[in-house]
Amino acid sequence: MIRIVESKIDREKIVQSVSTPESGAIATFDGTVRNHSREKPVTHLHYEVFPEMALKELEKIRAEAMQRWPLNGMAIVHRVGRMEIGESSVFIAVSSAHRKDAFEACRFAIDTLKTTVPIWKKEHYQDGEVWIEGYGQ
Amino acid sequence: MIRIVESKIDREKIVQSVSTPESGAIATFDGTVRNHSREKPVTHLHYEVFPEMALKELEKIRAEAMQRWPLNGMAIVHRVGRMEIGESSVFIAVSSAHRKDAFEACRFAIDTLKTTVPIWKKEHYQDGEVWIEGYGQ
Amino acid sequence: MLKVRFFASLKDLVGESEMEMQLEQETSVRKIFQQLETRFPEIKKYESILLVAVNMEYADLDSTVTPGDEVCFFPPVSGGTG
Amino acid sequence: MLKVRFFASLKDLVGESEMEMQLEQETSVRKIFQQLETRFPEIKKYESILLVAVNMEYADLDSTVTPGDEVCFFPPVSGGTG
Repeated sequence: MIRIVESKIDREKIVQSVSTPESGAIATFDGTVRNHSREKPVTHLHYEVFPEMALKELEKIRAEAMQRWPLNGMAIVHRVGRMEIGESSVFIAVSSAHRKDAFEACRFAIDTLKTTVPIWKKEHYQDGEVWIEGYGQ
Repeated sequence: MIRIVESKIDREKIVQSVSTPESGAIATFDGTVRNHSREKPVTHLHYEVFPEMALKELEKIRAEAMQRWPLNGMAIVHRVGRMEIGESSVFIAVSSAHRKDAFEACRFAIDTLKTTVPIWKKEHYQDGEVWIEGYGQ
Repeated sequence: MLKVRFFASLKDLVGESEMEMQLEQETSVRKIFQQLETRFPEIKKYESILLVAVNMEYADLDSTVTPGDEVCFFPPVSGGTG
Repeated sequence: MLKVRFFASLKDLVGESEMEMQLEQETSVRKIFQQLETRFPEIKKYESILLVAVNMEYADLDSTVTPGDEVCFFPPVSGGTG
């Protein structure tokens, strides 16, 4: 499952999509909206996406991970639009026979996503808003 | 949340228990029952526990992790009794401001659990059953 | 013709998300960027950090574009959290 | 008196999950184990791998036990999956 969604991320559904009888391990990463950033209180976030290319880049991440590690499944879902504090902006689930592979591939996926997938975050504060632009922030 | 349970593990509830407004990352590990082990088809598993000591050891893992990494929360839930293929035997959720800490602490928790928490797995096959005893298997 | 798209702060700077530019023959992304610079001088500050995609594949200022291509300019990405 | 508990395959081998043993004065876990060996000779094969807990804290064969303690013997743990 590779998706860009505009509504709340359903973690349980994504985990189930990678669960297989051959899997002994499922590692997940959930990126949630923090109430502060660089010492400044954040009220909410807004994510903009270049949708067609973002899906292509997410597919590339999955293809590379499936080739590098013996995985049974990988799902990546990124939400775009407005998000409140505590909500998930991105959720990644990886299943494999053994935990080492699931952990490594999950971390690879989020690290790579943050440098290659065309999605941009705008932080909103009480007194304004700022585009966050940078590598892996 | 540190628990030994006999019924199905509710992943979503455990994730929510570690979610805080200060967290930007939640890493989870889900240990699921595989349909094979050492090339042999497994029909189901049974876990035995030394409950009082298992809870103490789980608490120690959390205390050590909270001290070593800047975490916002860690939950560990282990299920005991009979489990079917695909079901979760253990679920760990870790929240932190930044993903590196959540990933590292989550992996530390499952690696440590497998060597210190007094719980034993018995694999059931079509033609018998075997206690699995060993380090980190 | 060439389709040019902008995202995030670059879209704000240019004031629109896409535009068409005249293009009769093969050229470089850099040449396109320089034409944009004459219309939007502030875009210059992005030169060393911006990301470029030609037909939805990452490219760079030295990449070639031909009529009919789609060129996208955007700042370093910042998806996810954590 | 001393309370002795067994888990997993050690419980199967001994045939019960707990028992009481006479203990009048301080001794070592090893001494307790040796007494068990005379009743359950097969337990010997666990000597090099077994885990020991005294009053729910990990200990070893050289640890001291005193009357009233609880000593647990069990094989290497195997919780979790993956």
